[in-house]
Amino acid sequence: MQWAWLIPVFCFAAAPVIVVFGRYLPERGSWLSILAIAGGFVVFWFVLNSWLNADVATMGCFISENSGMLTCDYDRSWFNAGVIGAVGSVSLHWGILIDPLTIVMLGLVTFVALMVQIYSMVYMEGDPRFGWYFAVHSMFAAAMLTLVLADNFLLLYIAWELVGICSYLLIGFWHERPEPREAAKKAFIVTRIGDVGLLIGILLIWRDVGSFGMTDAFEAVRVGVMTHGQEGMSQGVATAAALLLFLGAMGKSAQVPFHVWLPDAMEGPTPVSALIHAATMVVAGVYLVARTYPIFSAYDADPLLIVAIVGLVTALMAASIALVSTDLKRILAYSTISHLGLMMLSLGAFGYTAAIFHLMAHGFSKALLFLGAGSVLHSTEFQDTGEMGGLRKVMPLTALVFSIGALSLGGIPILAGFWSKDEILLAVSDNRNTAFLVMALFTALLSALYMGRAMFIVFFGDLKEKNNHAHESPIGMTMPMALLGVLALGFGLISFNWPGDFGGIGTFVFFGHGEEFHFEVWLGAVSIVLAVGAFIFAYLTYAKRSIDLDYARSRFSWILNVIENKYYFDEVYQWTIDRVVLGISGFIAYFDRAIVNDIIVNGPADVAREVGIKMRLHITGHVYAYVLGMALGTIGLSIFVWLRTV
Amino acid sequence: MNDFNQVALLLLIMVPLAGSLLMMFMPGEDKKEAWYFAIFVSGISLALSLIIFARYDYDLGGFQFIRTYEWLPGPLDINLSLGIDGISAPLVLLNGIILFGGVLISQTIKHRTRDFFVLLLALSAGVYGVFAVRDLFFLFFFYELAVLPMYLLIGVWGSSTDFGTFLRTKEYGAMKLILFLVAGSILVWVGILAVYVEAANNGAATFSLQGLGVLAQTGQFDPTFQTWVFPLFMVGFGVLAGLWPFHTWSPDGHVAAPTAVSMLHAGVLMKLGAYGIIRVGIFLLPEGADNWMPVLVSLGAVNVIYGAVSAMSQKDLKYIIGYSSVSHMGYVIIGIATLDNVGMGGAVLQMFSHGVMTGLMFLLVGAIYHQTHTRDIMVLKGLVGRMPVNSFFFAIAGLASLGLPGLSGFVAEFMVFVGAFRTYMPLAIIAVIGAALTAVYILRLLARTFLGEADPQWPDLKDASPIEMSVGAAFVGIIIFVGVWPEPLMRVINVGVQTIPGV
Amino acid sequence: MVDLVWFQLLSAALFAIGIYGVMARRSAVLIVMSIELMLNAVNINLIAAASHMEGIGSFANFDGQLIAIFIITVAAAEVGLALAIILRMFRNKSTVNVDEIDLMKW
Amino acid sequence: MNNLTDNLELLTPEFALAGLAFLVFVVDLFLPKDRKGFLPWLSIAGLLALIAGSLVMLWDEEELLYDGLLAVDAFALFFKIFFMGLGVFIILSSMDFVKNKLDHQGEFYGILLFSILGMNIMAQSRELLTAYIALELLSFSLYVLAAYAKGDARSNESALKYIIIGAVSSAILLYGVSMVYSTVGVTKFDDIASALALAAEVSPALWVGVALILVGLMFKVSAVPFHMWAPDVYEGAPYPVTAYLAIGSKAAAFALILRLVAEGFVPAGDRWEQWQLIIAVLAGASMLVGNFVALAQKNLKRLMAYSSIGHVGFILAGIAALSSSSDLASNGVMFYLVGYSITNLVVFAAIISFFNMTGKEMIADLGGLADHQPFLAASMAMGMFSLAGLPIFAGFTIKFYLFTAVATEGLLWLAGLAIFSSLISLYYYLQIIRQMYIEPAPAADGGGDLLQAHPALTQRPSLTLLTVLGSGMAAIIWLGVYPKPLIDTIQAASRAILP
Repeated sequence: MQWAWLIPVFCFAAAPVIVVFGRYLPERGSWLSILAIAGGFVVFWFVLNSWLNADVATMGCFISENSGMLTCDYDRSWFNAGVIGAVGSVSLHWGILIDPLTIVMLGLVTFVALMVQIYSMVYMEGDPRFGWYFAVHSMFAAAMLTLVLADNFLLLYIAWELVGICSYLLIGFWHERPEPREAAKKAFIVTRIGDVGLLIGILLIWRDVGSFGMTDAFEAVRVGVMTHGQEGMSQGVATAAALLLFLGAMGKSAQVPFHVWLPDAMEGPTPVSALIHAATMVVAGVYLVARTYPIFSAYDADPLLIVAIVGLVTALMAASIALVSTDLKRILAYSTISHLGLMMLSLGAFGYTAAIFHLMAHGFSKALLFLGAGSVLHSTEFQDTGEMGGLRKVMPLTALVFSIGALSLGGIPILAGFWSKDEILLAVSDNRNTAFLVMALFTALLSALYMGRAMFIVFFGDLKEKNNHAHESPIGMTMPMALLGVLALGFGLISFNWPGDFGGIGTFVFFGHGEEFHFEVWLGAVSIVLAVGAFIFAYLTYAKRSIDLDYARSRFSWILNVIENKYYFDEVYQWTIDRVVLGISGFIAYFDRAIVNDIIVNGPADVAREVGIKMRLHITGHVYAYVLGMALGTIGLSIFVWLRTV
Repeated sequence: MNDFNQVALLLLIMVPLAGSLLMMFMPGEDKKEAWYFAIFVSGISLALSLIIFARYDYDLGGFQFIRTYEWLPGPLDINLSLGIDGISAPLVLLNGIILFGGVLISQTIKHRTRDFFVLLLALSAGVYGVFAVRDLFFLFFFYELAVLPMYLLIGVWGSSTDFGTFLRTKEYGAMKLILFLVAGSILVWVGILAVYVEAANNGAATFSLQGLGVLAQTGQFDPTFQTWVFPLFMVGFGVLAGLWPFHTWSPDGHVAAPTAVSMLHAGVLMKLGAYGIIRVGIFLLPEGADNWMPVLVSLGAVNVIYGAVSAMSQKDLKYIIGYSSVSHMGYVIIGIATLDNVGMGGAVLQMFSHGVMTGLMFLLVGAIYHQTHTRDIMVLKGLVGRMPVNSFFFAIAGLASLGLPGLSGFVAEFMVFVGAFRTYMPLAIIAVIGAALTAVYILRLLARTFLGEADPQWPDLKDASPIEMSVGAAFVGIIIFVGVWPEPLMRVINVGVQTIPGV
Repeated sequence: MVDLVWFQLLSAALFAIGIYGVMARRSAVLIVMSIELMLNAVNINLIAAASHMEGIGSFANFDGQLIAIFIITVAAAEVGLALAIILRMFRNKSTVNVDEIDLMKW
Repeated sequence: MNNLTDNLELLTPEFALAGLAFLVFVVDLFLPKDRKGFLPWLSIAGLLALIAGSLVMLWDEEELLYDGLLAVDAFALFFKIFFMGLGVFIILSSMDFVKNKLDHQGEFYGILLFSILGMNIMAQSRELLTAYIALELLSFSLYVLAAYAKGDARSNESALKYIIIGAVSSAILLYGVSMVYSTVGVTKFDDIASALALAAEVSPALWVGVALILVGLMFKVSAVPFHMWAPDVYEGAPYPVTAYLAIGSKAAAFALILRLVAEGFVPAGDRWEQWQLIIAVLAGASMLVGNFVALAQKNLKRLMAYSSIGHVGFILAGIAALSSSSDLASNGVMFYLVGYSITNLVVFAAIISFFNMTGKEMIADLGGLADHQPFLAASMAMGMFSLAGLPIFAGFTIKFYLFTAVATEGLLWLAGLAIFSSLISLYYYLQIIRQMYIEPAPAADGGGDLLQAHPALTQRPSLTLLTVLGSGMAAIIWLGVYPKPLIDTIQAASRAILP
């Protein structure tokens, strides 16, 4: 298990090799990156296996006081700030921490990344920067894996930032067009704003605990709670820290009001969207909250309420936008945001397991959807759903897997999404009041709706002739989709408790104490009804076109307007940037030149020269004037002497 | 080998100095030989600095390579006493690196080549001197020596730029720079005299930093005196460190200066100021320093924000980098002002990393400007297509300066934050926010200049020349190395920082 | 014997007149004469002082007279030199009016 | 009074110098026009011989001649050597100029030698009248030299102004002498000191007398407010004479002031401590006025005049810091005098050779000098940097030493003022450097190319000037880097005058 660090290291190693030698390697060295991630995937199984066989006796392992999960921590010193042992010196570490949460994420990341990279081999074929693409890809994978392995906040932050920059590079991959450029910049800066919060939070915790180690921080919190803040971390600090951390999480996980970057991020290559902006990076925020759950849930868990509210608002808003958006990838993007919101909601509702479960289910399904969308774009070169329709005739497999993904996220039973969403609803109904539950259900309804809409518009109805040339994608693309499809289908089954010692995911990833799987019948029934109903409605509307929405559209045009303009977030931000930020900086720049430089700096210089020019006039060139000067000087001097002596 | 330790520092100072004096008598104004010779000399001094840094024993700590040459004993008690500690060792190394790089890429200097290198070497000798001496007189001596060549270096080999609304001639830049720096140094000078007089009144008239340090340690300097004199050092050295509001010389100087000079200017020269604040201000006037630190740290925070914000709306590459240096020196200042061993260590590390980083940036800008003859980011675009390596290096440097983990900038800034959080939390938060602002203008710069369609305006734009490439690669290597494994630097810096009074 | 103070007043007056002349006169020659006046004021002062001073032991104090003699000679030389220069001035500019002698100023 | 004629041999150098001067006159009479070039070499040889001779003869002699009118001590020796050495270099740098631009070469050198004699005596006189005579010997020679370009109205004007103001000032000086004499009856410095020490019962006439003496001396060093003559005289006088004025006469006057203050005032104890402030104020005024006005100058010589006023301020600060407790200040003053004179020598040598080539004297004319006269430009630049007080040049070390001395004497504010005004000075020194190195060469007067108009610009400066420049630069760097030997000798010198 202590060899888990190999997983990221493979990819870290692959990236520079590709950058430097890529152009000399066959396939631009892309296979290197695939090899690396595949190696990571293999190692993941060893890690899982050895964790299953591990117990408290195993080196570095212990039962976490907070989560109650078997946790293994392997620490390495990085460097020391200040002489070792001296007062106030800080030693910085990078070590790995392995518990079910980590393992789950490892599995998700390695698997999806592997799939996506194989997919990309075909998808990105012939791109001038083919090698660079894969280099950044494995860089990203490495960073993401480090992020989930990190056992201290510093390393986590490092990985966090690296993930961000890789996402920047990949979104802006086609930088020749202006949109990707802008999108990339937007993504990085918006998330960066959250990161400021994260960093401050980390430093705050460090200041209180004196260490960046997560286990130390959690321990401090635990002690604080037990001693009612006498020692350890006080409630104030814990709450502040939690909120600051959450700020970072909001940035990465595109929660309102930081969600604006994710839709634009769709300017990147589709596989990138699949990997980074659906399955892995965007869930880093959720992971962070889950990872630092002890801090969030400490004392009376006020932060979790905020998490829940933010999550709910995000989920609703995004779902509503997804419903009206016409760009296929953007629909998926908003659905991603919406589901991230759901995960946050679930975390906020003490649905730890549910959140992680949904994270996985969504990860597989959404990756699948994006890859499907990718293969659609690949063959039709269209992105606007208006241009599509009836594609199932030309690309059946894509249609199939896409539908699987859509249904899964829509919450149709048996599929992964259903179970995880059900868990979430359960948590909400248990721990939050009815309003939450109702809105959650409404979100579920919406997500079923827009999923159905996308699916039916694109693949059903009759084929447009401009898409006649469209064709099924090659095996290199379909194979990964198929594999993901299988997972999207069957993954939900791990939620049950099977015969044998595996009591369902609830006993694997949990916070506090493991729970067997259980199923609230009425809730399940409601959600099934909603989902199925929504899909039927969508079918009738968009495939059969038997229901006409024009009346509703005209009736609620103003709402529609607001939604279609994405609640004017971008406009507001744009205005702020143009008017406020650039205004200020422009003023400062002007101030620096006009005031500081031209007046405060040049002023004295000019004054001095003026003084010189004026002062020299006292030398008139007339000898008697000089004598006069001397005489006066003499008198003055005599008086001065006089004064000094008597 | 021990006798090497005896003369190491003297050699360190004398090699470039002698080199520049020798070159004065070199026949021929614009010969290429001058360049070769300069490479040779700076190469030797780089080797020397490497050896010295490597042979600095961080387990022992304290001052090493100590040697004192009697110069003017008697009432003044001025002696050329040499020695470096953990603070100056990395900076010596830095100077060696930047100088060598700067000389290497200066083959573009065709006009009065010889004089250029004469001055450049003299300047670097001054810098070495400041880092290596332990005597107030000689510290000031070399300090001025490092400043004086800048005037001609910028004035003769610099470039004037018309920014539409205003014009920045090289004469203006050079004159402004030198007047500013000398204005700063007169404050320092007065401060030095004041310290000497105070010491004399305490019956121990000396200019030796060691002796004065002992006086300071034993509390011979009366606190009110310290409180009055410290600002002289703080502002005087601060001017060279780009302390707000005495920073404007720096961007203008950059805009006017030729590449190598910009590299040395931002890479090393600005560090002299910060170093002076530590070595003279804090070592000799601990109590005074203590009283003034809140002011200094606030100014540092202003530096960070002000520099970043004004960099945002600049259009000239060198202006952007210049203001970003102002902003980054803010971190150094904050780190110093924390008087906290982590923060202080961060400050020193930041000096090093920022030196390399900015040096790299100016190198690349020079390579671009040399071909396109413009630095306007509104005009330049899509360079990555034509000069991928150059752009890649620039991206690395930029990312380092916006504090991307894994690159040297992050480690340093992070340590500064840690130190500041312990001491001045609110300002630390401001500084962290400043780090986010950096991202804005760096990304803006990268996006505008390097990304996008390759511009047909310069059809035959070549990538960085092999020399520039290798120097750049070396710098990038250093940036990454320090970012990933700072230990080798840190253990030296740590022992140095440990000895600072009040830490 | 007349009190020393009167001599001193006389010399002071002469000196003042002399310096006034230097300032008020415009002809270089007259200026030189005024300077002579000043020097003579000095001489009066010295001689008077010497004559009023009791010397060391049996000797009277002759320093004053000595100095005066020196001054007279030096003054003579000075005048000669000055007049020579004024002469050259006149040759070149055909004027000795110090008002017009201001080629160089500021 | 029996010791009047004792050990007269100690004055041999002075007699010999006078003899040398006459010899030059006489030889001049017999030399045909085209052979006059021999004279300067004769005088140089003589001076060198004298330097060697006096070094051999007077090495650590401590004697008072003529009942203490003249001192033969380390201080005097130091300055004698210094002055005669300066004389050598002045002659070297003036040869070409004199040959091409002046007639009556013989007298020129003869008079120069006489002035040096005057300077020597000033350095060793311990009594007011003697000092005055020496002063006049020097001044008269300078009057003549200033007027030496007979045909040139500017030269005449400068000489006229110089002699009138000089005469007035010496009248004032004498009046002061007479008042001092009439109150205390003595004119020897040490007697004055003892008189001042118990000054309580002495009439105010004494103070006025002292004040007037100060005025006379301040005029000689052209300290504000007695500085107005300097710019005009400097500008009008022939180049070598200007150089000589700026370097030699100032140094001599300071030698006299140094001895007067050290032997006449400092022993008076608290009396002197009261007067320090007066000198300090004069010093401050000189620094500011000199440097500020220099900012607005266009003519090289005039600029140097103002800059020298500024430097006089610095030296005066050192004088003000003289004290019986430490010899730091007097060391500082002498050190500064040496360093400043050498630097000035280099600068003027450069200006002279530039003038020999082009006959121009405006700062703007220096444009592009670095291109066609690199060595000249380099030496000029070095001189400027040194004057501005930047390191590895003499200027830095001497300033640092002097200001430290001033600061330790409790005049930190004055030191600060000095440092500040040397910042101001930096600006105009840099302007000159900028002209030479950055600005392009201006067009010749009639338009057209400068180099065709002045072919001399393409040849290198004459050998004599090159020697002056080269040795001067070497000396500047030497003083800037390792002044210890010089300072040791200076220490001995100042021990001779300080109680």
